[in-house]
Amino acid sequence: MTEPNLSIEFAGLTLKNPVFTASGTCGYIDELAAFMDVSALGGFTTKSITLYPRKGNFTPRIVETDAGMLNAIGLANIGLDRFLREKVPLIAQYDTAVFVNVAGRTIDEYVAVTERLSQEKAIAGFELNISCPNVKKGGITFGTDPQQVETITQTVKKVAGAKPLMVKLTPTVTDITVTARAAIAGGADALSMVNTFTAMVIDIEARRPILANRTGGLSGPAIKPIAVYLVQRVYREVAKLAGIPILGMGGIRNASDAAEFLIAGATAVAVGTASFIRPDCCQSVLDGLHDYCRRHKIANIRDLTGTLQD
Amino acid sequence: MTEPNLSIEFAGLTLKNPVFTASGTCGYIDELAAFMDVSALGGFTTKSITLYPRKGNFTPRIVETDAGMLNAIGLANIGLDRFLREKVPLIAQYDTAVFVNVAGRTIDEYVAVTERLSQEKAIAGFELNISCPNVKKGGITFGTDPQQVETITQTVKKVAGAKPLMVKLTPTVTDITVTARAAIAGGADALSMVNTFTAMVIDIEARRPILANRTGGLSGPAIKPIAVYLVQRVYREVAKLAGIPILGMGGIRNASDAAEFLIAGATAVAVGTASFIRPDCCQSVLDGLHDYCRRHKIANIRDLTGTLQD
Amino acid sequence: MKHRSAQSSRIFTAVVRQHRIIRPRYRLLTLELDAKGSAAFASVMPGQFVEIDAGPLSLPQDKDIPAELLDSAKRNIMLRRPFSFSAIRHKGNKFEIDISYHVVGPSTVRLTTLVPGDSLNLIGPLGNGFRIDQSRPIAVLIAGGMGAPPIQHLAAHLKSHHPDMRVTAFIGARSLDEIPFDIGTDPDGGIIFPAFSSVGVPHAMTTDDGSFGVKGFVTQLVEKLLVPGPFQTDKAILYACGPEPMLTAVSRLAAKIGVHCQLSMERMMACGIGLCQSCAIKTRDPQAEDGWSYRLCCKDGPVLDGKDVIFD
Amino acid sequence: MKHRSAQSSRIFTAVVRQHRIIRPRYRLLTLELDAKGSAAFASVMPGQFVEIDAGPLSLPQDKDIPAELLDSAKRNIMLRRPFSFSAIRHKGNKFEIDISYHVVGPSTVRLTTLVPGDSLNLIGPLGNGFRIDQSRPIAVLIAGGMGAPPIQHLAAHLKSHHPDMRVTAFIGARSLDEIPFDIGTDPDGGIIFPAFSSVGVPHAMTTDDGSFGVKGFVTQLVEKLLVPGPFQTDKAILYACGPEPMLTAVSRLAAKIGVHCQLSMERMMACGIGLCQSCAIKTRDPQAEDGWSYRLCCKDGPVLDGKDVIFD
Ligand SMILES: Cc1cc2nc3c(=O)[nH]c(=O)nc-3n(C[C@H](O)[C@H](O)[C@H](O)COP(=O)(O)OP(=O)(O)OC[C@H]3O[C@@H](n4cnc5c(N)ncnc54)[C@H](O)[C@@H]3O)c2cc1C
Ligand SMILES: Cc1cc2nc3c(=O)[nH]c(=O)nc-3n(C[C@H](O)[C@H](O)[C@H](O)COP(=O)(O)OP(=O)(O)OC[C@H]3O[C@@H](n4cnc5c(N)ncnc54)[C@H](O)[C@@H]3O)c2cc1C
Ligand SMILES: Cc1cc2nc3c(=O)[nH]c(=O)nc-3n(C[C@H](O)[C@H](O)[C@H](O)COP(=O)(O)O)c2cc1C
Ligand SMILES: Cc1cc2nc3c(=O)[nH]c(=O)nc-3n(C[C@H](O)[C@H](O)[C@H](O)COP(=O)(O)O)c2cc1C
Ligand code: FES
Ligand code: FES
Repeated sequence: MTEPNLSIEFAGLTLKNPVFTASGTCGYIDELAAFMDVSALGGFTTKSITLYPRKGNFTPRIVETDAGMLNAIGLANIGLDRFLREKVPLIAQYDTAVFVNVAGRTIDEYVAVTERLSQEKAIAGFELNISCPNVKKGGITFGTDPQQVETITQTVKKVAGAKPLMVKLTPTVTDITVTARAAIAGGADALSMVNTFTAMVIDIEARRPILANRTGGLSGPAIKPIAVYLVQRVYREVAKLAGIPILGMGGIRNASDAAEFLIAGATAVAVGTASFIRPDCCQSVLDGLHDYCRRHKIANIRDLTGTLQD
Repeated sequence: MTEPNLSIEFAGLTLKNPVFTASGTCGYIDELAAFMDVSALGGFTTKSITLYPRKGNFTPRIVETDAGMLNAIGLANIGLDRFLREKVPLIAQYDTAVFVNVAGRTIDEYVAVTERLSQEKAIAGFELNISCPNVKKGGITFGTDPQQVETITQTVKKVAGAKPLMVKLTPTVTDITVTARAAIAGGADALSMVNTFTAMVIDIEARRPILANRTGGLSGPAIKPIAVYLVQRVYREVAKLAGIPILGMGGIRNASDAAEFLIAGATAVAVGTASFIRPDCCQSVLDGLHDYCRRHKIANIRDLTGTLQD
Repeated sequence: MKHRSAQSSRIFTAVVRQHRIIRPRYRLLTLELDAKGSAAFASVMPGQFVEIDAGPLSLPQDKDIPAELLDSAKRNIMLRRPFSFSAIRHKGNKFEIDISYHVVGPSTVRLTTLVPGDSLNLIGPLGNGFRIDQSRPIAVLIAGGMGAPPIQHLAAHLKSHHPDMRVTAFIGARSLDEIPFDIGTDPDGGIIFPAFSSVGVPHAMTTDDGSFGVKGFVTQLVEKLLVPGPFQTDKAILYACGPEPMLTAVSRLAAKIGVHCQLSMERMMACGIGLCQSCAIKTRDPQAEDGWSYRLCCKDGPVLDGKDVIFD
Repeated sequence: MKHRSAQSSRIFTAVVRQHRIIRPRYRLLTLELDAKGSAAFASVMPGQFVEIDAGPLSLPQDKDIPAELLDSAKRNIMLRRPFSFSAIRHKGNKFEIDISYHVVGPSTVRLTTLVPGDSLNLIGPLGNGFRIDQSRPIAVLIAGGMGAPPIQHLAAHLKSHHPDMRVTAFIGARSLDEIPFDIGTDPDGGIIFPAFSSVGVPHAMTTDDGSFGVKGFVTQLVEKLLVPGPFQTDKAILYACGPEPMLTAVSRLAAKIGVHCQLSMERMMACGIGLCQSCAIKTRDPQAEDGWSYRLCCKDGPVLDGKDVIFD
């Protein structure tokens, strides 16, 4: 058999393979580059960028749980200006599709960041973070109301220029197909799912939450079966018909996990928390997917998407 | 210090301690009795009882996940008549508050089961299962719509006689305080939370879901931090003011886990999945809570409820 | 006075005494039960099982994990796993049990790290084993793949408790690599399984690919040898354990030649003790409106009467 | 041509060479690094650290877990944990490192099961260690509790690389039970820590409860001995590692007596390599509008200049 072709079409882009980093878990790009060949990745999602720098929450910002962790980083980031000055030139050095994850308190902030970056050649596209559970304003409050999802997507899409706009969905809604439809109605070119689940760990000796922010977002293998279910549901009920690709994530740590998401309906997958334990995890996911395709005689990995049987 | 007092007031009942079994994880009562002294428990929740016997789903009905498992038992149970004939006499032999978990396809079925059992001296109260993700009709469809939650609670409450009615909430809603309020408006005497999260595991070799039912409910330590958060939220925003106790559950496997739920706002706690691994788990939770109270000089465990600091 | 149930004596600790590699993916673990466990095992029957908690065990290094299990086997373990015994022996006033296992996933990969002296937490013995039918002294034992351990145990049990019975064993495996026993030779150079020959049970072997023994499915061999023979069907019984397709074939064969059979079934089990209802097996039930109901593999089984099991 | 970054040489394997119990809850683990790790460690500095993956290790039996950790320590582990080194030695063309650790939770409880020959996966060396200030040859080393390992490493480093410096060490612990070193006696019967005396560093000890050494906090002793002495503040520097309250006190003391100090900080770390931003430390930043910004303990630290750290 000839070598499997791992390239995919994703929101109008041709990517060399379906493996991305998840926002907030691999820095701006150079942090990860010390540990793996970032240019081997199909895509890279940056830490959330906001219009102004954000210091983020007090510490502790993380706590480990069974097969997972909570984080309440609070969108700590260097802000648009420094990102443009310091990080965009670095990003330009890597041969991967870099999506900037955009966050804000108001729609205007999302618009300002996207508009400014829509001109940057080094940036492949955007991921709209309307699902971060760790900030007081913006974040998840936008993401749970279908009307707001549509409005913000539509407004930001107008200023994204030719670059694709991905909308990141929160899993903490009664019916995720409703918000998925709203994002697509607003003009989303792709859906990314899922973000973390709001959760809490209590220190029973001090009787206070461990996290300074009290609550944090649960990520890691613990949430994987829920994420797979949600991707599968959105694919079957919404995305497939709409022809909109899904970037699937939640607990992926090896190629088998990634394959589950692809079979469920994702066109690409992102590795988040697992990079903390194995900073070269994306590479091994990639290698493993290659092997999986060979073993199953899948000539084009894009043909794996949504092949879940009834 | 004198020995801590573990007894609690729960929905009008005085219970010897705050440790329950979770519905569906300890059979009708005799199954567990082979492994621990069931009369040591504060409460026991039966497997869901429906008006007519249910065979349940095809197998596989379970699959393990990281720090959790999915189940799609499908409310397999012997039905009201056989329950009355075979199980109620057994239940009468144990000295613990037995709550019958009631399920159905229609409100009439819930009413029929509750009405008939409201006469049984051996039964302490009811838990309304409006949150089971594993059946086509009833179950979770009732549980996500606040209006339906209120209606079903109200209707069933009318026939529950003097026995307390607990309503079991599903975690898969955008805002759980809304359904909690609806249950209380309908007359719930207690809230039990949380039920499982809908989830899926895919066999990547066969490219089908492992479970015959395709999806199942995720339980176990994986969901604990989400459950603690939800209990804490419902306690602060709804239950405390309403004076309605919460039976907290989701991944409890030891006394520290149980203490987290109590501190978060639960009045009692239920052990589910953990009994599969250690069938005497409830006993060790009980012993450990006793030690915790001694160590923290808590004279009455009921004073621990909701002591989470800001 | 309200009823107070006794604390269970069936949750106990066992210490690893021996651990042998039989084939790359097949191992033999010898466990010495503590006093509580030994008491619980006093009247154990072949076909019963234990639930092992492999959660606390370490994960081998990558190089010691079969390549195709690298992803799946690293998953955290929460639930216990059911295993039957291939042998049980008195050891002073304690019992020693042998567990033959196949390395297939997270728990069995972790079991490979056990060394003598290590401890394991067990629940058992659980379920109902084979019920020896005294009125049917022609016992035909059929094992497929990892169904072999309880069949080996049954062979030894029948020979020691029912010396007058005529016991024959048929063992099937996919290939030579998947034979879970030691292979030996008899004085004439013939190939034998000491597991059966040591207790005087004649035995035959099939492999699907013909790499060892007779080529074909074990049930085909059984059919060939039994059906035409001088064979009193009302004095015979088939005792079988193996994968579901094999048990289906055994059940069909038994019906066809008109003999009784007992089948040791498998299901994914969350608890092994009747709490969770995950291990349902479809069985004939004249009482039920539609003629069938589920029984629990862990409590009502794992050994069920062949005529009761419905194979779809 | 687009940039292709090199594969990392900092993810590697180490083999356990020795494992000693120093005190019931304190152990000393000696690891031999593989070739890749040894190369990465060629220019390691005291205060740097490794991230250890204890996830694959087994859980001890209940009786071998401190009672108060029974619940918390059984939790599954996902993340690595940071540990610094108390010593580093050449061993042929490889390096051997000593890790002194305190058993406090799921990872450190699992570490206790390691025996010589076992392997561990490590990432490191990570972060910035102590920067030896050559213009300040009076080096005062201060350790509190589990802050001791990098201070011990620093003592040895200073004596071998900067023999002209005047190095003194002050070590504080809560009580005798929590001294993470071996205790020895000098020829006169005086009590010493071989960890320091073997490299010729005079040292003094405090315990909060007076069960060993001078009663009180280590910073109190430092203040008493240093401040009144004939002591050239512009030639001196404090190097400290320990719990945050101790570091706060060191930073105050340094400011009060007008000497420089370097502090090795701790934060809960999810990654240890700058990916997650979990390990933020509040530091002075004249560039920032409000005069402060966060630095990352894992990348910018763990050792920071005392005057930069803001203790709230
Ligand atoms: C009564 C009884 C007695 C038994 N006796 C023995 C015995 O004596 N010796 C023995 O070796 N075994 C025995 N078994 C089988 C044994 O219990 C299983 O092999 C064991 O549970 C494997 O555990 P594991 O964690 O290694 O693998 P698991 O993860 O439990 O996987 C076991 C099998 O299930 C399938 N599976 C599970 N999850 C997935 C998934 N996500 N995707 C695809 N496939 C999946 C796989 O095909 C795999 O081979 C017995 C079973 C029963 C019910
Ligand atoms: C740069 C650096 C160097 C270090 N060097 C060393 C060293 O050389 N030796 C050494 O022993 N340690 C060292 N540490 C500390 C070490 O990393 C921790 O002790 C280790 O992470 C403990 O891991 P654990 O899994 O055993 O416990 P964890 O679960 O990680 O707990 C560690 C501590 O965190 C607190 N905690 C965590 N979760 C909870 C919870 N749910 N409720 C209440 N409290 C909680 C507890 O108080 C506990 O003592 C260093 C740390 C850093 C940052
Ligand atoms: C430490 C941490 C920081 C994160 N920061 C962001 C962020 O800035 N923006 C965002 O959209 N998602 C963020 N996420 C969510 C991840 O991108 C991802 O959706 C989630 O963690 C699930 O994937 P995982 O289980 O593979 O980590 C963060 C997750 C973690 C663990
Ligand atoms: C095998 C299994 C069967 C269950 N059956 C029921 C049921 O019949 N009715 C119900 O209300 N909840 C049922 N549940 C949900 C549990 O009562 C509990 O809400 C959930 O498992 C979370 O708790 P845990 O993590 O401790 O298991 C079941 C859970 C499991 C694992
Ligand atoms: S495995 Fe739980 S009932 Fe059989
Ligand atoms: S621990 Fe992740 S950035 Fe420091």
